[in-house]
Amino acid sequence: MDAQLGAKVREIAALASGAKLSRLQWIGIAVAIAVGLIVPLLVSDYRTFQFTLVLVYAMAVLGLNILTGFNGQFSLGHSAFFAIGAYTAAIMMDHWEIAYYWTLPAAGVVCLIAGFLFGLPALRLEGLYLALATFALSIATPPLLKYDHLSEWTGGVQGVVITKPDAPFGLQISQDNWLYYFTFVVLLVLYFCAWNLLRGRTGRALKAIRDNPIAAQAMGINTALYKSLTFGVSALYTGVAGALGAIAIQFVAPDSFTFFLSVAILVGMVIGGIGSIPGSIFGGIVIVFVPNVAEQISKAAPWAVYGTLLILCMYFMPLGIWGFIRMGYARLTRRRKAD
Amino acid sequence: MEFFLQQLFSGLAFGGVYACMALAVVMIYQATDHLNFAQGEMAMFSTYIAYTLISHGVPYWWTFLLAMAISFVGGVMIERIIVRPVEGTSVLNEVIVFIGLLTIFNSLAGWIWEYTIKPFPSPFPKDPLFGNTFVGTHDLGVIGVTLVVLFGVFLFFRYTPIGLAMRAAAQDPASARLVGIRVGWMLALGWGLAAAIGAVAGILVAPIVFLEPNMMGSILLYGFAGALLGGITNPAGAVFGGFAVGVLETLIGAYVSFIGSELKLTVALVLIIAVLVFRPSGLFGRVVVKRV
Amino acid sequence: MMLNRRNFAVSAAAMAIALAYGPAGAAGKYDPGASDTEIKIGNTNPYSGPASAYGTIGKAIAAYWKMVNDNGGINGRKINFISLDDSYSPPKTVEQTRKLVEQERVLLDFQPLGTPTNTAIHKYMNAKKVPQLFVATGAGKWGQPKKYPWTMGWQPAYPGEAKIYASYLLNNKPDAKVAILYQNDDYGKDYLNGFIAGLGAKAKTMIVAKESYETSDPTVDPQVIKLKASGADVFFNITTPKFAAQAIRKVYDLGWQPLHFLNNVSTSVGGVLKPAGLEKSVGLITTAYLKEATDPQWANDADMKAWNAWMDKYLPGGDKSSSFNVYGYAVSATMHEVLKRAGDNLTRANIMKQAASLKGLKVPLLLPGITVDTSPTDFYPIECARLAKFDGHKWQLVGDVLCPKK
Amino acid sequence: MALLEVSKLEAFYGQTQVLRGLDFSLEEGGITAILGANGAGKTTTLRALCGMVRTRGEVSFSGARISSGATESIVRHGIAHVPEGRGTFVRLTTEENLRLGAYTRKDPQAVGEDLERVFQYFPRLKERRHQQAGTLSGGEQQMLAVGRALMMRPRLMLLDEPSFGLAPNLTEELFDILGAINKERRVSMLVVEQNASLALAIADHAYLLETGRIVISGTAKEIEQDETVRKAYLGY
Repeated sequence: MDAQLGAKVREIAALASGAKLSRLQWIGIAVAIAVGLIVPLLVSDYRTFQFTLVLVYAMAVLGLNILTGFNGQFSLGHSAFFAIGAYTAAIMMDHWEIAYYWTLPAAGVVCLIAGFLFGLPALRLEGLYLALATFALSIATPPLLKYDHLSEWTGGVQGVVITKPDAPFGLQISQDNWLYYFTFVVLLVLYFCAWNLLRGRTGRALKAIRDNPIAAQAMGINTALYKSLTFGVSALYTGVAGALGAIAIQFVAPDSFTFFLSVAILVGMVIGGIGSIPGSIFGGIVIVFVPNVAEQISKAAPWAVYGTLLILCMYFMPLGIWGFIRMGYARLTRRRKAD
Repeated sequence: MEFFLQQLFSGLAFGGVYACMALAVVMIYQATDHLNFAQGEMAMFSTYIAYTLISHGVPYWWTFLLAMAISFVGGVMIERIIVRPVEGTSVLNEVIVFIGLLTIFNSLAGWIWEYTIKPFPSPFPKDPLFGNTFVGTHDLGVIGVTLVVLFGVFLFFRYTPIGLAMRAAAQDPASARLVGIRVGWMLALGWGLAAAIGAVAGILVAPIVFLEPNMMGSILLYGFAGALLGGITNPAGAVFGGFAVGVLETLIGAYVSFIGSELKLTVALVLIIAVLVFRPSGLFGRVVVKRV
Repeated sequence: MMLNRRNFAVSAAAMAIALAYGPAGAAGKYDPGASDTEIKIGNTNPYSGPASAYGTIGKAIAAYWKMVNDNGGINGRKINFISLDDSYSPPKTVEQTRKLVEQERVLLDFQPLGTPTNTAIHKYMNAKKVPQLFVATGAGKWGQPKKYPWTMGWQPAYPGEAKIYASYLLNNKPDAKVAILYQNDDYGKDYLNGFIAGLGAKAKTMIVAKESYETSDPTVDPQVIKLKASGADVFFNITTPKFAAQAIRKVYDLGWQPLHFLNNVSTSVGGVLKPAGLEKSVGLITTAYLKEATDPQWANDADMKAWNAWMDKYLPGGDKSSSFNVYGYAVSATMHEVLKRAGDNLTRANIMKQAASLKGLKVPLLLPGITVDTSPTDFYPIECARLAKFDGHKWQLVGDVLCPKK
Repeated sequence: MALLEVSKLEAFYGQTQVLRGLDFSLEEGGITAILGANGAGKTTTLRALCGMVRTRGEVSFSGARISSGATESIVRHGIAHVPEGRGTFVRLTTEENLRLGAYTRKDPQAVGEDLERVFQYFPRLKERRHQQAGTLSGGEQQMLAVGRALMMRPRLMLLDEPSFGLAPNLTEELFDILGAINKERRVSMLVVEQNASLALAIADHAYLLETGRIVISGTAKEIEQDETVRKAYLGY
């Protein structure tokens, strides 16, 4: 036991040193940003809109990833935080006519608090029980949104229709392009924050909690606080995604935030790559495009195709798309060295 | 009083359904140490197989047994062919495969049998027993069959070497191998048994909620809740949990007026979670003391 | 797919003639999605997910256009029907509809299904000025020509139907005590509010209990028990097929014998009443505007024969007892007529103009006396219905055509 | 002919090679000890024999080739492994744990007798027969592990650090029982121990392992006399 604990501590300490980016990674990031900036110029408004959704879901997946990948907790309730973010934005824009960009920090803060509060009791729950608790959260969300006494704000069963923002400063670009760039910048900021958070002290603490809670406690990490906070931060990311999603779709309604949204975010995370920040972009792509591919293959039974695709992904890419890419790269370089 | 009894029995009747599903959940948990999200859809598919057999003139109880047998074989095959490649990779990978199975079965059933609801026969008399208005005979039948299945499961796990081996294989595969247990086959067997029990649940549920591809969706969820409430390691606890969820949900809806039907599910779930916070292994789950 | 050679030859010949004589000369006016040879029609339907039961309608509509194409199309143009899956999820509907409008460039969006899903694209379709025609929902909000000139419903609106029941009660049973079961979404609320409005001042005293359910509930039994306990003698059942069947059965099993109104959404004999038990359904009252395929009284009806032949040929194995297949056929026939009347002027504006000037149109499979009527200020194509009572075998039509008071 | 014959046994964890070609054999009815420092590969040797790690080389047991078989097939030849960490099924009762040991046997009556015999060896287990095994103390779990192995009626027992975590008097008692079992039932044993003097006291043969290789082998007496062993492992 002592030996194991020692190894763990050493491993945690080693994490601190490996936090610098290699040149290759810098190039990768630069290319990714460049591609992200150019894409809307090359494709139609409709495609741009789809890519905006990809970014939105990538953000939500990142949120879940912070929780699952770095803290070992998993949640079936992220549709609830997505919904809270979306409704925060919709109510602010519709009732108080507040500009859309102010709704993001508001949605973030509301979700941070909601997530933190939910995280407190969830602390005592592990594994399956946490799954049940979060699952209950996502099941309870649509009826709560419809609840009569809240309907003055939520629009009840009808939902809230909102208006898409125009590009500011008289920029001559379409609403879709503007929203894409706006989302893109928000995503970059959030990615940067996540990366900073996870590679620093906090990240080490989170990983320590995930890998060995007892050792982490012995090292003086306040496990309870960190776990609840992680829940909050995770909810924050998902909530901001929800707000952006609402603005892009221009409509929020209880039917948009069912349990299936939670499942989609979970699927996106696992197939994108658990615990990987770049993987969440692939998660967003999976969420938006895989159902469309399934539908194109068979209109008679699209879900059958969808399910088959999921299972095949797990067979051939057990570490997710990002893990697959990394493994492929590692194999390539090893071969080159051997030559 | 009449109102209360009607609500209570209605809750118990559905509780019986949840209990049966909870039992299948516990079964597969005992055998594989996992929750299978596709369990409900598998049960639904089994019920469609039973439906097809009945419409081809196979007598009811033969259908019942045949559907169980077919489901057993199907469950074993699914584990051996589809689930096996991801076993031991990570829990979440398996969850994704389960979700995949869920969507496949749901979609295939809709494709083969269409989505319109279909009546499914009950083996029990149509008229309520003794002309009472509290509880239908089928509902009583459900409760009865659930208890019989529970008893069977109990005997199987407690008194047969293979039942013991299945529990061992689920808990600690490495040690199980060391005493000569073929762990892979135990998992497959667990899937087969769970599929067969699921078939029973589906066949019992279908006359109440009607047969359609989505019929097991919410029932499985209540089944999970019941199983966790009662203790996922304890079949009898799970059955109790299933009944408790049914009654709790019904009575909350009936008596707490500001909650009403709108939020009864929410409140029931919150209560369950509250219980779990204070009793993390469920009401009747065994607390495992781990010595380090 | 078996291809009947003779039919193929006939339709090929028809196509050749159409190509030779059809649109030539009158060089058509076209918006995106229309051309000399083709009309592109878009649609969204839930083919996956928990609402996939409704996908039957989309499949029926596709089968209808296939028949139209086999018979030479409309004014010599083939219909290219593009139906996409939205899983009944509003965000997906927005995405798919934008694909239809911006990428596929359809002329119009026909019969997109669902209230929340249509609400999500309502504003968009009107901003883009693309017809959102004959939407597959009975919500009351689709007939606002001033605010939303590009959107139109088709079936009788839910509030209107509820008003018919309300006025029936006021006339025949003014001292009724009413219990209501409704689905907790905008479909259920539309019925509920229409009913309350129809009762007017008496609503407060007449409605003694109301209960809602969520579509995720496995059963509505507890709600029915509660409603019975209220002592009501009238039961207004606002539920979708599965829950309707449960409620009908539970009402009977409880020994409750109210005057039972069943909303039109769930009147399918094969899809609701048979599962619930025909003997338990005796005495149900509903409104009807479509013929019921399993009803023997239409056995020799020409439209019904045509429908049966169409089912056999284009939806082999399809469920003839499902009212969705009747519905899909009838609504497509309405669209068919509009496109026919639009002639070679296939602009979006002209389509809306044609759709808004249907007078006394007799669409196949509508009940005798029910017609489609629209005008530039009236975007509710079908408003009237007939009361029908279930006699244990079929819906017996009762009385005349009823229209809700405006 | 020896009961267990091992030649050129190599074992790997992932890419890392842990055993680098072991050759040894074990006589029927004998007790052989494997000594060595932490990380020398002692536990891995036992695991390799049972097919629990990736291996290369030949292992034959009573004339049959058992290398490359699956764990559950290997143990069915009559090899009982008492693993490191004891391998208790914590959610099962003591008795259920013991009965699992006899899982592969087809003679229910004899199993019942053997159960009683194990209870004779370890009366503490009888007191706790219906208790959840996870609630037993470390020493009791160690007894349970040995008892479970006995239930198989093995011809060979592989014991991984049986003294781990036990109080000295308990350890002595356990080793007395092991010795008795060896004499009474002619069960061969392969014992891995940190506590070399203890192991050498009951063993008749011993091997010293260093970084995956056998560096010294011989009878227990010879090994006990060996200079290096004495300095490094016996501490005098």
